[in-house]
Amino acid sequence: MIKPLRWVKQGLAIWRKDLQIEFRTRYTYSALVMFAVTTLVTVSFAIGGFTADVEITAALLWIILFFSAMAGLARTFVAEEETGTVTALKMAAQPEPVYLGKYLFNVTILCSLALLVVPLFIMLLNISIVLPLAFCAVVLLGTLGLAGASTILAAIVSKAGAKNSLLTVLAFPVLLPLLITAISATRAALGGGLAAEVRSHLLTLFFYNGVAVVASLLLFEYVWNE
Amino acid sequence: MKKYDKVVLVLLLLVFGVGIFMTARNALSTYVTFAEAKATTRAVQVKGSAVAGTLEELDDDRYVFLMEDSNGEVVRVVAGGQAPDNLFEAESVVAKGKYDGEDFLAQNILVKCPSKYEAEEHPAEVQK
Amino acid sequence: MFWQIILGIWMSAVIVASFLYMPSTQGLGEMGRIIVYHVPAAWIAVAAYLMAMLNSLGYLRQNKLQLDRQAQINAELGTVFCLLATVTGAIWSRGAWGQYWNWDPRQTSITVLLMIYAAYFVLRSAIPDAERRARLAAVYAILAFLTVPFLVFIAPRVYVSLHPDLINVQNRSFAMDRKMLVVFLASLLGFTGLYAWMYNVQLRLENLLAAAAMKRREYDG
Amino acid sequence: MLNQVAVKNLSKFYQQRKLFTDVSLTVPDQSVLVVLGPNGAGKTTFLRILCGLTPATAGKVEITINGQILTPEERRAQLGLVTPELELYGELTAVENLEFFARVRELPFSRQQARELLEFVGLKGRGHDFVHTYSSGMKQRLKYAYALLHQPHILILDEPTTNLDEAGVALVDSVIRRQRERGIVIMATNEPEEVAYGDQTFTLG
Repeated sequence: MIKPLRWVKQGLAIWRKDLQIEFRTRYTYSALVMFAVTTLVTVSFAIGGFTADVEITAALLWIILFFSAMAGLARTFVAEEETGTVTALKMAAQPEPVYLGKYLFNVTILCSLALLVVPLFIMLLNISIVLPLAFCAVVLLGTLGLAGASTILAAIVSKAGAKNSLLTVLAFPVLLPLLITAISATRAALGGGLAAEVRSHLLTLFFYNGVAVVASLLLFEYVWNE
Repeated sequence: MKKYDKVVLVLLLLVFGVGIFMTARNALSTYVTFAEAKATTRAVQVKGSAVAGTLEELDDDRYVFLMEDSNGEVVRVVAGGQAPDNLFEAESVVAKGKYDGEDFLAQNILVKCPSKYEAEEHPAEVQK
Repeated sequence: MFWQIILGIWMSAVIVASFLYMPSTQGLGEMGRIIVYHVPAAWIAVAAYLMAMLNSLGYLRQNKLQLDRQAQINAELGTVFCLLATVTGAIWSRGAWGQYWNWDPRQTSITVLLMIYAAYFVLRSAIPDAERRARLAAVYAILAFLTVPFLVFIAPRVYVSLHPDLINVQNRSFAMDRKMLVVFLASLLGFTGLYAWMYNVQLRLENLLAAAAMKRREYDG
Repeated sequence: MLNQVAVKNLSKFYQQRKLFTDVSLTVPDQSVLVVLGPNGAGKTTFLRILCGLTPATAGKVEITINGQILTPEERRAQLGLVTPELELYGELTAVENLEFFARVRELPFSRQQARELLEFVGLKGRGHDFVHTYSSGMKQRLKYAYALLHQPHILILDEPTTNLDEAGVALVDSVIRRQRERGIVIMATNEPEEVAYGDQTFTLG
C-alpha cells in the first residue's frame, strides 16, 4: 500500500503546479464562471421572480453544472498538449499521479464554481431547501462525479486534437447515470422527499464516483502513453 | 502499473459496481403506495390495479375509477382524457400525480399490457 | 456460398412462419408477432456491443490493429441491430401504446446506448492516425460500456416501464407458447447467423482495405 | 554488460506509412550514439520510442542499468531528454519549474541546488523570471537544467544546439563530454560538428 501513497504525493505536486498556473492566468475558472453565470441570469430573468417547479430547478442546476464543466475541464490537458509541456511531464511523471493531479485540480475548480454558483442559484431562482444538509451532500458528490469521469475524457479529447465540443459529445452518455441520480436527489432534497430515498441516491452517487475514479486510474496509462 | 495493482483496482471496481447495482435499485424505484403518496406533496407514481367495473365518466374529458395498491388500500383516482381501453385487463396500472383531498388526482395513467406470450384462447383450442 | 443460401432460406421460412404458423398473442393480438424480429435484434445488438468491448480490452493488451478493426465492426453491427430494435419497437409502441415514441425507460435507455456509440464513431473520425485512434477509441468503448449495465439492465427494470417482459419478473419463469417459442428460437438462430455472416464480410473487407493502404504507401515510396 | 541501451528489431509505422523497419543496435556504456537521417526519416520518433513516449509498431528497447533491465516506470529516473518539441511551463519561473519536476520525481529539492544548476546552464540571476519571458536560446538552456536535474544515466538529445549562441554551443559540448564519462548519450543531428561526437553512428531512412 506504499504505492498509492506515492501516487497521491506526486499527484499533489501536479495539482499544486496546475493551481499555481491557474492563479496566474485564471483562464479555466473564468471560462466556467462566465458560462454558469450567463445561463443562470438568463433563466432567472426569463422566470422573472416566480418560483419554478422543483422538477425544473433541479434539472436546471445540473444542466448548468454539466455544461460549465464541459466548457472548462478539457483546458488543463489541452494546454499541456498545445504548449508542448506534455513531453516534459511525461518524462518525469507516471500516468497514475498525472490522473490524480489533474482530477484533484478539476475537483478544486468545480467545487469553487459550485460554491459561487449554488448560492446564486438559490437567490436568483427563489429556492427554499427542505433538506439543506442532504442538498449540500448531493452537490458535493455530484460535482466530484462530474470531475471524476470527465478528467480522463478530457485527456482523450486533448489527444484527439482538441476538436470543438468533442468533450460534450463523449461525456454526455458516460455522465448520464450520474446526472439522472443527482437530479432525482436534488429534487428530493429541495422538494421534501423521503429521507431514505435521498440516502440511497447519495450512496449511488458515492459508488458512481468510485467507479469513475478507479476505472480512470486503470485506463489512464493507455491514454497518456499513446 | 504492476499486475498486482491492476487486480486490486479491478476488484475495487467490482465492489463499487455492485454498490451502484444495489443502491440504484432502491434509489430509482419510483413506485409508492397510497399511504406514502399522502405523506408528500410531490407528484408520485402509484402502482396497483384497477377495480373492475368502477369506471365512471365525470364529464367530457375526465373519468374516475377505483384503484387498489399493493397494500390493498383502495382509493378513488381522477384522471383526464379518455380511459385506456384495456384498463381492467391490464397486469398493472400506474397513476402519476398527487393527492387532492381524498381523491388521487392523476396527470397520467399508464397501463402495462399482460405479457403472457401465449396463444389467444379460441374456444376450439380450449377443448383440446 | 452454401451457407448464405441456407441462411436465406432459413430467414424466409422464419418470416413466413411468423405470420402463418405462429399463433397471435394473448392481450397483444397480431401485434405480438413483432417479438420474432424485435427481441432477437435487441439481443444481437447487446451481444455485438459486448464483443466490441471485449475486442477493445484485447486491443489494449495486445496492440494488434486487427482487434481494433473487429471492435469497430462489432460496434457498427451493434448499432445496425440496435436501430432495427428501436424501429420495430417504435412500430409496436404505436400499436400498443398509441404513440411511436413516449420516452418509456426502455426507449430512453436505447437512445442513450445509440448516443454512446454515436460518440464512439465521432471520436474515431476525429483521429487520423490508426494506432492512436485504436487506443483512444478502445479506452472510450470500455469507459462507456461501464454505463451499459445501468442502462440495459437496471433502468428499465426499476423505472415504471410499460415494456412487456419476456421473462416474468414476479415468478422468474420464461413463459411462452410452444409454437411461438419454436418460431422465436428459429428467428434468434437466423439473426445470429445473419450477424456472423455480416461480421465476416465486413472483417474481410476492412482487412483488405488496410492491406491495400499499406501497399499503396509502399509503391508511393 | 552492466549498463547499455539495446534496440531490438524496432519498426514504426505512422498513419500506415513505414518510417523504419527492423532497426537493431546496441549502445555500450560511456559512449555516444549519433542518429542521422534526412528530415522525415523518423529520427524524432526513434528517440521518442527510446524514451517510451511513443509505442513501437514492432520490436523493443531494453535499457540495462547495473545489470538490471529497467521497467518502463524505472526508466523515468534514468533518462534525460532535450528536444525542440519539449517545453517547460511558461507561467512558472525557472526555479519553480525545477522545483515542480523535483517534486514529481520525488527528489530532495533545495534552492541552492537549483541556483547551481541554473548557473551551470548560464541562466544565473534569471531564475525568478517567468519562463515565457525567456528568449528561445534561454529556453533551450533551461531544458538542459531540466534534463540534468535528476542526474540521469542516459541523455537523449534531439538537435542539441537549436537556438543556441556560441556560449550555448560550448555548454552543450561540456554537457556531452561530461555525460560520456559517466553514462550514455544518444542524439539525433545532421550538424557535422555534432556528428563528430559519435562513437558510433546510425543512419535512418
